[in-house]
Amino acid sequence: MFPFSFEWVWDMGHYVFLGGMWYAIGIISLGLTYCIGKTILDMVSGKGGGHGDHH
Amino acid sequence: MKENHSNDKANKFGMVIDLDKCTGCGACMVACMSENNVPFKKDESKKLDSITWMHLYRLTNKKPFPDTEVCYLPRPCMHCEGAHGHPPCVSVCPATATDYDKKTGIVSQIYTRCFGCRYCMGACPYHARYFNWWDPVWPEGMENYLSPNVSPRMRGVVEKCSLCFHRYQLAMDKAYHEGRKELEEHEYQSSCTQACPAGAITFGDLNNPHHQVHKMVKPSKHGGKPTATNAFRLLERLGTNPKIYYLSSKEWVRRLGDNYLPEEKTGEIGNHQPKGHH
Amino acid sequence: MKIDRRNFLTLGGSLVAGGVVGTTLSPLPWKLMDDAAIWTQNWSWTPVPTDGKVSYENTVCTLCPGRCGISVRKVASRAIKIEGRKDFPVNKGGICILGLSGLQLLYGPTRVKTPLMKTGNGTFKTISWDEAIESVSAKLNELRSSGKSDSVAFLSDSDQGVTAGLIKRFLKAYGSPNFISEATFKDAYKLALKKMQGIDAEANFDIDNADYVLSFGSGIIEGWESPVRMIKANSALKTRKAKLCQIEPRLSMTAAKADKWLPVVPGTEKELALALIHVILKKSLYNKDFVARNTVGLDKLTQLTDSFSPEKVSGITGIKPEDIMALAADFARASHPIAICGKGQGNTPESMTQIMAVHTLNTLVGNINKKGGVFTVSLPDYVTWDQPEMDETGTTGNSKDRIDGAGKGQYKDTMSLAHRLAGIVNAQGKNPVEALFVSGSNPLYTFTDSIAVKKAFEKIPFIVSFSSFMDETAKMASIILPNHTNLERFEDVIVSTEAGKSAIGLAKPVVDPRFDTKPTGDALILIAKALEGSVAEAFSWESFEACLEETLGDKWEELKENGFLENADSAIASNNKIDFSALTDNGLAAIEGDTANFPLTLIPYDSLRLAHMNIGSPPFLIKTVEDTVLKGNDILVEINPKTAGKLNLSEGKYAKLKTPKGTVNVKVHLFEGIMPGVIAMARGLGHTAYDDYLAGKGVNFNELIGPVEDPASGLDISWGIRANLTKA
Amino acid sequence: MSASDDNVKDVPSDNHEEGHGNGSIGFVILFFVVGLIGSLLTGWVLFPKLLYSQKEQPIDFNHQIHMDAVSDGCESCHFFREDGSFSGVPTIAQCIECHEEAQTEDPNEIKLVQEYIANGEEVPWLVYARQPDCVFFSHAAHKEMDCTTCHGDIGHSENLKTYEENRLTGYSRDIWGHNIGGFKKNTWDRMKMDDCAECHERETGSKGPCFQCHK
Amino acid sequence: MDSALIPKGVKRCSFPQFSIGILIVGAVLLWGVYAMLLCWFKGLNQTGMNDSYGFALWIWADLAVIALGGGAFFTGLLRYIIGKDELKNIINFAVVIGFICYSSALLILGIDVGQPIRSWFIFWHVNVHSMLAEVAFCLSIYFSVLAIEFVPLILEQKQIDEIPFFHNLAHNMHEIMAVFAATGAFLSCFHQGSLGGVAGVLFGRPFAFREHLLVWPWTFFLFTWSAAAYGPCFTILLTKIMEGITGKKLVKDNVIDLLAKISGWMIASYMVAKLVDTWYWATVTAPSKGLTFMDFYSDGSGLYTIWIIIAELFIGGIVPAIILTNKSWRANKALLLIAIILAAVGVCLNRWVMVLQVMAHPVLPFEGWFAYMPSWQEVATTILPVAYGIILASLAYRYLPVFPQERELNPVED
Repeated sequence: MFPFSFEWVWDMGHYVFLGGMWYAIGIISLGLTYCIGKTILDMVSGKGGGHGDHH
Repeated sequence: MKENHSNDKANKFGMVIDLDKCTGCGACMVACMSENNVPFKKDESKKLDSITWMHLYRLTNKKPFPDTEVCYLPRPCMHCEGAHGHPPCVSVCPATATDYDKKTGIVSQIYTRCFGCRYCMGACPYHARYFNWWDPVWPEGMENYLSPNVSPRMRGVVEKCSLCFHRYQLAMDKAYHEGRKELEEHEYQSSCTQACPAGAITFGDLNNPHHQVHKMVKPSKHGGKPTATNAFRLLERLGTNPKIYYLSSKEWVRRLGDNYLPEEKTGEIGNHQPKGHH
Repeated sequence: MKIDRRNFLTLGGSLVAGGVVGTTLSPLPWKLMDDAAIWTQNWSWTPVPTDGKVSYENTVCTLCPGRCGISVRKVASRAIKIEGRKDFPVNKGGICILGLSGLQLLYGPTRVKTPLMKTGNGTFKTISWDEAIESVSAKLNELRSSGKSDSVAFLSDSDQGVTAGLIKRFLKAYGSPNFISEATFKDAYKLALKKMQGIDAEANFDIDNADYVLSFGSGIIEGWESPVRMIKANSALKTRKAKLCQIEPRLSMTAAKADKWLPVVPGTEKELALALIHVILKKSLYNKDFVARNTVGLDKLTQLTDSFSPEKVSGITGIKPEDIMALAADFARASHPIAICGKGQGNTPESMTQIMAVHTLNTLVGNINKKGGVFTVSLPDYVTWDQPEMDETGTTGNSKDRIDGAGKGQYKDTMSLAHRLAGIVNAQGKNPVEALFVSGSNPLYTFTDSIAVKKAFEKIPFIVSFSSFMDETAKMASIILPNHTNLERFEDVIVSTEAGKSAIGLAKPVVDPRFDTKPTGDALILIAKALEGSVAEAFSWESFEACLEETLGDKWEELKENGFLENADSAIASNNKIDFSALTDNGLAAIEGDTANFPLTLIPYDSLRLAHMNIGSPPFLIKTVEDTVLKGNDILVEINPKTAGKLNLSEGKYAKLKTPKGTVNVKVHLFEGIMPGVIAMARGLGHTAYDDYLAGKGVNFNELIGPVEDPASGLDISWGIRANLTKA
Repeated sequence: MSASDDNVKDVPSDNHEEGHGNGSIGFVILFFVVGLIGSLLTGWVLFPKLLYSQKEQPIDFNHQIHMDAVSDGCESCHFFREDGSFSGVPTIAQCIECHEEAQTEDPNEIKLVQEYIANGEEVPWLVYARQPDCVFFSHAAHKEMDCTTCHGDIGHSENLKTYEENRLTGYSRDIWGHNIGGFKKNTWDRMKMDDCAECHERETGSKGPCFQCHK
Repeated sequence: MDSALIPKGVKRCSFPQFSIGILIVGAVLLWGVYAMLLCWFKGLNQTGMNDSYGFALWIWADLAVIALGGGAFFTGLLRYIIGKDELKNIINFAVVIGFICYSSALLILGIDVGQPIRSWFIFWHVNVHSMLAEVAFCLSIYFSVLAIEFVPLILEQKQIDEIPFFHNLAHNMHEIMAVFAATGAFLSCFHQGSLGGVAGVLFGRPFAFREHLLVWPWTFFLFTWSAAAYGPCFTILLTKIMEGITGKKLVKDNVIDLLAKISGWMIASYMVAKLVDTWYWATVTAPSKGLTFMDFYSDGSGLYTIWIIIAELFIGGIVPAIILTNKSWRANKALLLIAIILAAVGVCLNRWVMVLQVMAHPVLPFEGWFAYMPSWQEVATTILPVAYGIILASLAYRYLPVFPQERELNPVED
């Protein structure tokens, strides 16, 4: 799973498979961080609070 | 994986089992159980949850009396090589609890790594893999005979024949101690081979032309298909490329070694390239 | 800042958040996750075998009469594996399934750990060896002083070796003629040699070098004679492309591996043998030179077999006349043909007619005391003690008749008739057995009509068992004086090997005794010493080991060192001629039951995967038993699909099996390899004693049959019984 | 986390500079830091103390004295058997060779002689380097190596350290290493599979097949 | 009693009525939990599995719920990536179903393995060549995507929505939902496929084995395609069931029709591929292993005979495909219902044969067909997710604005 775990080998299988995995995890974490971060910023800057429509 | 074990020569340990000699006496099964700390339960008559690394199949020609014939077939783990070292079970294991050792040709099973998903059992067409449905329990006192060379398994993991790999480890220990790096043919023999009263099992390095096993079946360079008459392997057509060879003088026995379409002749099929992927 | 609910939540939340972040950054969760996994890898209830120095100790396996050399692998003081000994002349490295399982017997839960005495309520209590010896000797003294020394009987599995010698000597000095040993087909063959040639010799079959083996139901690869040696011999046959013809009603493994299987109506093997003789004589296929020089009574033989034409015998045996003729020709024309008998593992005697016919076949082809033939051998006899001094009681006691009627009249050459024990005790009138000693034998399980045997044992007031295990007989004993197991004791054995050779082997302790047990020899010496008069004097040895050492003399050191001592060719080159006229036809040795009520014939079959003699199968053996033999606790009975069809029975279904001796519930297994009209059942199941891995599984075949005496020898030659199988 | 977010909702109404005042942000940070430090301390300091039980060796063995007395170094007592297996911790039979009778007044030696040698009992040594049952380690295959590479310089120690046993796994602490984070400075600081692999990969070009070290 | 929690403008049954329903299902849930604990503490000997049936009922249930839960990713894909805007009216429910299905799948896997405490080895010590590893990785990551998709719906709960932070968070999450949906679709394609790959790579099992394209056997693509095709049918089916239970119309017909149409064409195209695959397997792959097509359908017990492939391909495949692709037929309520039920059964049957028939078929010529009968513990633990799903779906429906069109379709008169 990690380059420092026992089974890790620097080969194509690992690049592709685990690359895909880390890519997905990365997108999801970035997305979540963005949402939470933006919400906090919105709150701090007082933009939030309204019951705006979000659909 | 880097496979260059410096200047080590690759062995390919395997067996040749002469079905004409095998008497079905069961000694190989028990030799294996007692060598490898295989547990037992009060009821072992449900054969599908009974752990027997070495299993004896009873084959019949299905002809009515008095033309009936019966033949026993001992079945250890086939230690398939597949194509380029990819046996059916190894590549499916998600947690790398089993691997194919290119130095010895042995398919391992690491009980402490296995977490019991049983995918390998589904992958093995020989039913050579067994699951520990129960905690192993020895009646009081009997744990005294357990061998320290093979660790007893816990409930919830898969186990199978290791070709008595610990015997290789111990033999290598001795060799190292004596400053050698190679083993003599007799130094590493599996427990079943050693016990078989009929001498039906021969064990050795299929890569070594001086070893009995090689002389008996003359494995081809490509895929290891036996070139000796009467020799066959189980389910060769699947491309599992097993290292257990069988000898039988009986056509019906040899034909039961693989699946054949009605019009196909025994032994003529099977030059397919071993299957396998990744 | 006020602590209101919202603040509390806010600050508490911050604290928790900090805690979560900190915990994630600490080793705690990760190490615990790892350790939890490691915990599952080292569950405390999964044993961890201790390591240590590895050593190998050689001994001889005495679990069956096969007597293989074994090498016990030890780690420190624990025995962890039994392997075959490569340089032992019997097995040459191979080992059988029972021998391999020996450690389960040694370390198993069925061991008798100390001397035990039966209490009033039928349970056992632990007693010391002193108390045990005291009780036994008190009883023996009492019987002896009241002039009933001959009411003591001793049942032993064997009459060879030092322990058997001590038993015989003990009875002699004590004053009882009743040394009873169990007979096998080899004892019957011995008797046949006595009758035909007037020699005291054992037969040794050199299958190893034969090129044509004609087997009348002998399970060559199923435990006949010495199992490993025979399996090796069978492999040698295959390598040499020698032929094996198997004659029996069921496709046994031997039949399956044979070059030819001739299914024969069970019980008609001797007619077939006589027909073969008929053909050989008629077609002059016999070895004229050998017959002229070594035999007498050829004319009588011709006369006897005259009526056994292939056509006639074909009707009895179910084998085609042309097959009989071809068989006779194949047999006679082979260069090293050998005919053998003794069904299955050969643990049951055969009729004199059958054995003599087989020996006649061997004689006609001139293959006596020749490579690949039958050797008549004298086994080494080193038990050459001086006769014990006898007091009056001893002399009187020995002059009495044996309770089993052996050794006199028509059975003067027969050593013992163990199967009669139950009948004698159960007969009306006074029970002649006041005390019974049982060593190496489990009659409650192994004797035919085991229900009657149990009834008889209940009537015997004093039973002493020397069993290492709590077997059926030990459970019935008044006192148990547990023997060491085979891996804890010395035991001398005599083994025959190929080409008529024999050897003495010595089993020796490879582990320290686990429990407070003693070798039977030691127990006997102690009992003798506690008895009055001449009995004690006859046992001057300090211990069994000392006795062995003295008896084996100059062989002792080498035996102890090497484990065996090979004799030279010990075949008897007797000048006595083989008298064919000894061979008579006693007619059909009938089996019990009428055909109207019992339309089927039930026969047993033997397998190496089930021990059926004095040792119960250890768990490893039971594990290898196929589910077509035992399923759960149910035994399966083999039946031909055709017969099953007529009886409306189907695979795996329950059925009721009835014989004149008893009725049991079984399951049905359809098997094409069994003759229609015949059904077969595995021997070795149906134990009521031993551990949960064996007790209560299946049915004991011996419960379903009774003894059938051979008129010529008196021995129990029962090989089956008539039976009925109905849908349950 | 949701609770701390709750706080954010107050911001628009309070709208103060970060810090004191009614000080909620400051308090939030303070509590967060307290939680953080508390859990860090728990994880790094308290946890290892709870995880391991402390056991004293039956006899405080002095390797240094023995090393001085023997001629063959470690192998004088920790030797290879003829079959190539490694004897490991000496048995009482080996001790008897020199200590049939006490040679000194040392209480440890007296204990050895009186409690163990006299009764023929093995000393229940606690083995720091004991690997779990699933591991096969061939000393013979590694005999070119220096003992200290894996075992450290125990050969010159004068006392036996306290044996620490992982309460959950039963392993000796030396397998995971003294550092709870698993960090190591020396080759002998840890004996986990990764440490074997590190050296194997360097020396043989491969971590090796599973069966090389497992049984 | 719980009116403060119920979304505005909709009517819900009384709290006691709701509680009784939940309690009844809860009892079933507890039964399942009990069986689950038995499996964990006593081990897998509690099951009817054996060494020939290493995969059994659970793994089928696992594959089946994942296939049925495929509606979530595919509807998400259609809604957020392809831009089928109407589907916003059913996407919430699709996400709830997906969440239930995937959490159930993970729970089942947690019970199914012999050493659950070590199951993290699948990640840490991963063998990247194993299809099961691919399944585990994508499954668990996709599950987190589903959770993320579920969160905004929860945040829109009346009381939670009051809190500005959550209101904003939900808003922000909606903003970038397309990113999550795309990631989810990517992950789903792989793990649905890998589940097919699990069977397809078994070259020792001629019944399961399929020829490969690069590293993927054909079953890889077939599984992904079939999950996308059949998953929406299950979403529709559950919507219909929900409508039946509540006695309300919850989603407008045009939405259902659109989803049904897409599903129909997907099934149709899948059937073409599946039939080609079956044909190739039966005439090329199997004979090369010495086996005829009928060898795979000759189970003496009658379970695995030719009917099963007819049921799977024709009754569960072609029939729904025909109905759903035909505008007037799918407009017929009864026919639509039949089609979606047959489709759900069809995909479950496909997963069944790809797990259980694989195990049942003897590969060694001297072995017979293997039989297996699940124990009650297996049945209970398989029903457990159903009970859990009913409870979660009920709670979601009661307290969350799952169906945006509900207010419009069922105006509440105050």
